[in-house]
Amino acid sequence: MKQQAADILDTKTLTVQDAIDKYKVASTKTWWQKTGNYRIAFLYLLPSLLLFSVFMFYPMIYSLYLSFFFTDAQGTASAFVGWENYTYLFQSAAFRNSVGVTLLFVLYTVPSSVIIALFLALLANEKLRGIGLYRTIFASTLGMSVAASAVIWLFMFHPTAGILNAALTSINLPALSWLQDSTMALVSVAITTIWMNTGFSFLILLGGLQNIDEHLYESARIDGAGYFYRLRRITVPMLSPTLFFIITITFINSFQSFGQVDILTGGGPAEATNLIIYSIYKEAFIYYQFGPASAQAIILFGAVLLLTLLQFKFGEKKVHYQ
Amino acid sequence: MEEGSVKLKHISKSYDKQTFAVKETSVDIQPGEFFVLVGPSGCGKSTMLRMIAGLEEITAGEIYIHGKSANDTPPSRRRISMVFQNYALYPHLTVEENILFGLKVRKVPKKEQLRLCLEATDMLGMTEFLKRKPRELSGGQRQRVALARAVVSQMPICLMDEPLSNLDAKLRGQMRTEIRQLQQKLGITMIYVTHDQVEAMTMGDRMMVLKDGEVQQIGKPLDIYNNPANEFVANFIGAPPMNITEAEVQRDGSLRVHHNNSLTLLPASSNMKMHLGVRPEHILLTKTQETDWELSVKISTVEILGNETLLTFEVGETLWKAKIPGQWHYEKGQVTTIHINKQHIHLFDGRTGKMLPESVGVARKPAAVQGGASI
Amino acid sequence: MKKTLFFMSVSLLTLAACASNEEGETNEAEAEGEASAEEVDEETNNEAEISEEVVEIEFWHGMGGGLGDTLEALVDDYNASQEEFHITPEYQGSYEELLTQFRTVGGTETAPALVQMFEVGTKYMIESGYITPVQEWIDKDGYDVTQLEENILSYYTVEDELYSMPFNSSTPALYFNKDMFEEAGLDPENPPRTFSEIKEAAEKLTDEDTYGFSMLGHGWFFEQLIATQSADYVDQENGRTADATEVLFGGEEGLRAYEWLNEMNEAGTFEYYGRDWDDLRAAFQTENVAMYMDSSAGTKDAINNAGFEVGVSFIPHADEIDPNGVVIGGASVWMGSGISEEEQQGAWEFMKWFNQPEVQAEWHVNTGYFATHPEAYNEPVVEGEHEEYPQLRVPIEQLQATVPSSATQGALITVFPESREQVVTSLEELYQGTSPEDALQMAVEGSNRAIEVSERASE
Amino acid sequence: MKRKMILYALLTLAAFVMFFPIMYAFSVSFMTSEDILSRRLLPSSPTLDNYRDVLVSVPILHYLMNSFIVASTATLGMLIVSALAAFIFAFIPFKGRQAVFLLFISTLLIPWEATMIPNFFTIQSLGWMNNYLALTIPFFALAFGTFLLRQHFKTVPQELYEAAQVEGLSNFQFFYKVVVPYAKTSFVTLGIFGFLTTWNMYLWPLLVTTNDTVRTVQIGLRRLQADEVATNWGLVMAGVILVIIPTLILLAAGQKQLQKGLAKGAIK
Repeated sequence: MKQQAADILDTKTLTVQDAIDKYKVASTKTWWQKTGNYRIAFLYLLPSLLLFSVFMFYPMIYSLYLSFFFTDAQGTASAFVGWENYTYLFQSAAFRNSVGVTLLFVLYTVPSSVIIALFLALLANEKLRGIGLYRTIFASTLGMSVAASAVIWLFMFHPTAGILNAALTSINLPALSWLQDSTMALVSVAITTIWMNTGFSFLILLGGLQNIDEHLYESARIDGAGYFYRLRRITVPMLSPTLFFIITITFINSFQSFGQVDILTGGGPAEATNLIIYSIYKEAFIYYQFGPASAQAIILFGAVLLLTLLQFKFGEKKVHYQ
Repeated sequence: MEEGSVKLKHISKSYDKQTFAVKETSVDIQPGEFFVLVGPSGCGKSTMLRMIAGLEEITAGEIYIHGKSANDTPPSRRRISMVFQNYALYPHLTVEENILFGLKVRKVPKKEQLRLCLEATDMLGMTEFLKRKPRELSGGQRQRVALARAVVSQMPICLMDEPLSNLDAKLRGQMRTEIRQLQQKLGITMIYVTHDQVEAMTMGDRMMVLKDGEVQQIGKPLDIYNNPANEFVANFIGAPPMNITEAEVQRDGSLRVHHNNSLTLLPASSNMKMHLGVRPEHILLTKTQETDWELSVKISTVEILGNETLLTFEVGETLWKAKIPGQWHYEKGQVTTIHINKQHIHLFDGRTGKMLPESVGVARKPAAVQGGASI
Repeated sequence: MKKTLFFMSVSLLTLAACASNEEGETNEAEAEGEASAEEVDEETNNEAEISEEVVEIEFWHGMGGGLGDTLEALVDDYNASQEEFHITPEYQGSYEELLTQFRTVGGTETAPALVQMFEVGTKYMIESGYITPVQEWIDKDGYDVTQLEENILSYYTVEDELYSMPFNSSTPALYFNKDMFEEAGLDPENPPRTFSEIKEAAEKLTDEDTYGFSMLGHGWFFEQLIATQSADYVDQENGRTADATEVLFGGEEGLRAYEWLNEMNEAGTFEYYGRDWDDLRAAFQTENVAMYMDSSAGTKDAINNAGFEVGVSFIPHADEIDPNGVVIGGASVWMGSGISEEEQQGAWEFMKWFNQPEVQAEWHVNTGYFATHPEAYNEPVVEGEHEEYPQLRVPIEQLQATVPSSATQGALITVFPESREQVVTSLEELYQGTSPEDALQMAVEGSNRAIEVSERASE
Repeated sequence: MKRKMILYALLTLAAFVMFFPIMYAFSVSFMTSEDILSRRLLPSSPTLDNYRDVLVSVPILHYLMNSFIVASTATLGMLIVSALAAFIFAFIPFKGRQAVFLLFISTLLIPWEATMIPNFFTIQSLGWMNNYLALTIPFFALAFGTFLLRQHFKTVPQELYEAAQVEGLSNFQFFYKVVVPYAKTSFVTLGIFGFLTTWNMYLWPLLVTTNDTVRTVQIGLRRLQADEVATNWGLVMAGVILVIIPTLILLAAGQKQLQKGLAKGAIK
């Protein structure tokens, strides 16, 4: 017995490669058996892959292809123009405007959406009677379609019949051109978007808050930490994965806001709300210029991809996972 | 056929092709044997169990189950059952459904299923809980369900991965006995993973001590206890662990521990580095006929446990522990003399940690005490 | 919350059920009149069961709201009037979406036999190859097309061939608040006509909460301001002799319009209410705007909804040039190609039926669109209506006074939708402070680029 | 006590602001056009005319039915397809799995509008115009759903998977006998979410339908707005209320589930 132990200790210098060379047993599994996982993975992923290929990847590739062409009235690529669609875009003031507007829109909507939702979630996380009702109300916009929401706001923004201007004039403030003034229009669309986003963000943040261990607060309270100290030192760090998720999703959604722009402003006035996504839609479905539209779509995809990657690279570092 | 046997031949496992998770292990486990894999966490014992179960691929080497090569046999065809550390009960199924889950998959006839289920739950005293969901059970009850599931499967080999680690100490003691009895009653081969040396000592027919993926020693619990192959095993098996101190080798081959009396042991060459080990229960406070070596030490702590007293004292740089029957009152800092029988001294090679085979029993020269004095 | 919502929904659904029952009863009682689309479907099925010979004809349209209802009622009338054909109206969204829809299904099985198309889609439709010019059926059938309103026909006639059948035609007109005119000391019976007259009147009408004049953010109105100056929108005789190569609205005529709007905007007598028809109308109704330009189709609504006397007049024109009239707007109905002769026959029959004076009289009265058949105006129902709403006559007079020319015939360009967008955007820039020259130039460049791209794409 | 008062005040204020547009739309839907023009907050004499008119002018019940069919089918399909993919990402390791997963996630970044043109052609060439297929199939594969379910599946203890292997379950048996029941809540969550999203689709249904047979309720809403003649806001709001009520009820009923399930998916 002791002898055996000694033998084993003598093999101290054995490397993995040595062990494999010396004792590796040729597998009797057939190729078919070895690829079992691949096959099952392929089988299970097939529906998704197929659908993604047909409805996501193929269109993107097709868009890429179209972006080097002009298209005729039937929408088929008819004249190869090389990089012209791209160079034209970069020279075009309208496109630069769209980019600027989009960035501004993201800036308007993302932080405020998240902050408002966080505020509501903090409020609704208190243990009070009837809190369920408040939660349902705060979450309600998740159940609102873009079409319905935008139509309601469209009417509220109505220059003369709208309730917002009625409220303003009733307290002797001048009526606003919510959707007709260049600077105001983007703000108005942003308000609508924030309102629409709130329900979803609120629900997720509330869920995140409820997952935070109650003991953390108890021990902080014993230490005498005040509400805002706890908020800063416990809630926000513990909520950071949820916040990160919400920021990413809101960010992507913000880039893709379409319905509310279509219904509220149609990209106007003076292209002040012509977000890239809307500009793509107009170029493609109103002007029927699929080439330039596709070029914009490709640029948008690239930009969102880049920004999201950057966000993951820099944002995720600050995230505190449990 | 060797139904119920497991044979490992030069088994190695590496996840990254650089380091071993399990290194070159060979062992024969006999049918009906209770075999324990023991070692500290990360030593590769679970990996080995999972290789036996077929849940991990084997990097090199061969495995034979029931006498047949099983390297490529999927878990379900190895005719084994397995009990997991967290019991792996399906939370959405009742106790009964959990127990019968495997049988249903194997399309065992309904009547047979019920019979086996009742038999198993009867054996484990779980019959009244059949309709409950796992979350309505206590830890011990869940453990029993997991056992029952293994029992009904009627597999000749049962693998257990730290099944008792989530239970409290008292329950653990009870379950140890039950599992052991169950295994003997069913006559199945049991391969049992634990980090708890007490379980290993009390339950196993044989055990394998592992460290860093390498086998340290294989053998019957008492053999290993009495003849640990190296310092690690000596230290790991037994509680409190064996006291080990560096010993100075004098020119004449005798040993000295921290300016204390030297001890003549032969043969030992003067250029050798040596470690000396003695189990706590082999330290006596009074000189007897048996004892033939004494050391003067300073008490640092006294723990009176009722039926025995744990003394800690400084021996050179290291702290030794002694387990003395009865209740003893000492002051901290008090100097006293301890007595040891040389037969109980283990010597280890200071470089490799290997036990020096001749250390015990060979150099048993009577009362080879030189110089020094008692208190 | 749940309870409230539940209650709300239950009450609404019950209500819904009641409402449709009620409707069902009235329908049975009256045997005709407005039927809900569901009932149309039922009818379709029933008829299909009764006789296999009924030819099913799809009719795509872009009329939402009340107009859609009127249109469907009209189609029901036709279906009830004969047994050979059955027209199914299908709403396809706005005109733009309708065009998109048709573009993509054109030439396929899903394509409809009849499709309504707004005037700026005309050029596209002609070139698409997915339509049969109605001229073919006019010739085949010996239909006397000259009986229809000439000024409407002219828009849809290219190289002496009529491509589509006039359907809902309108022109813009000037609408003004007579009460405010009186308060401001203006003569409501003698409204301003020229740019400068409007400007002066607007000044007088403007006060704290009222602006003198406004114009919708829609290219159509600008086009009228050009046309009435007898200027073409694009070259090649407004694109009617050959494919247009560049726009011409950037000349002095266009600049006059831009400057005129700019002056009023700077003087604070003009307010922009955006691109939504409804916003501007509401501003007029609530007396925030005293004068504005609107489609003749909205005349009756404007009068009915106003709490004051509404005056209607000809559109403004530049002082330097006598007015040449207006370009027709709205939409026409096209016949799809690649469908069976039988279906085309049915489509053609419907077109003929639709242009009968009696039908047109109903249509005109119910919608405010022009009657395509002048005799319709002599129908008693119309005369009664005109008696009640004398303002309805003004757009008709304006149309009939239009001087025929390439300018008032209207432009034909494929990229019209894009050009319109360019014009509206540049007008919005103008209202935000860009100089008229620069703003106009933007629209010209944008439109020319669009024409160039489309030209190169079709080479 | 004081703290409670402040909290209730804040909650009520926030609830008022959040819910105002919906309540206002509700109020307007009972107004006559005079009320609307005079910018009243509440109807002076509540009328049901608007609702009656909506039901008469647009086959809204038929649309509601279609929406229901479309949303349920799309949700069910999405659950199945996403669950299959999520199962692989959570349990079946293979070389390149991470890359495939990233590929899935990257589809989140593709703006739907940007792919609409080719998709439209695809639908057409498949002959799916005016067919429920066009309204449901493209939404079966959903990166968000896959991601959410994967996160949930990952909470299934690895030991259950191993126990199942030992007991001889095939992967598919493990999937439907263990994983699906285990992650039941996440299915409910995703189900509600999917239902809401597909119910609310707006532009796509308009593009792929040319008649009323399969059209959904959002188009009905669109149809209530007119261009060249005045919009009847009371009518439009009545339509809005009819359209949002089913989703609001669903949301109110499933809010708790949704909140728990979504939050779990948001955290790694």
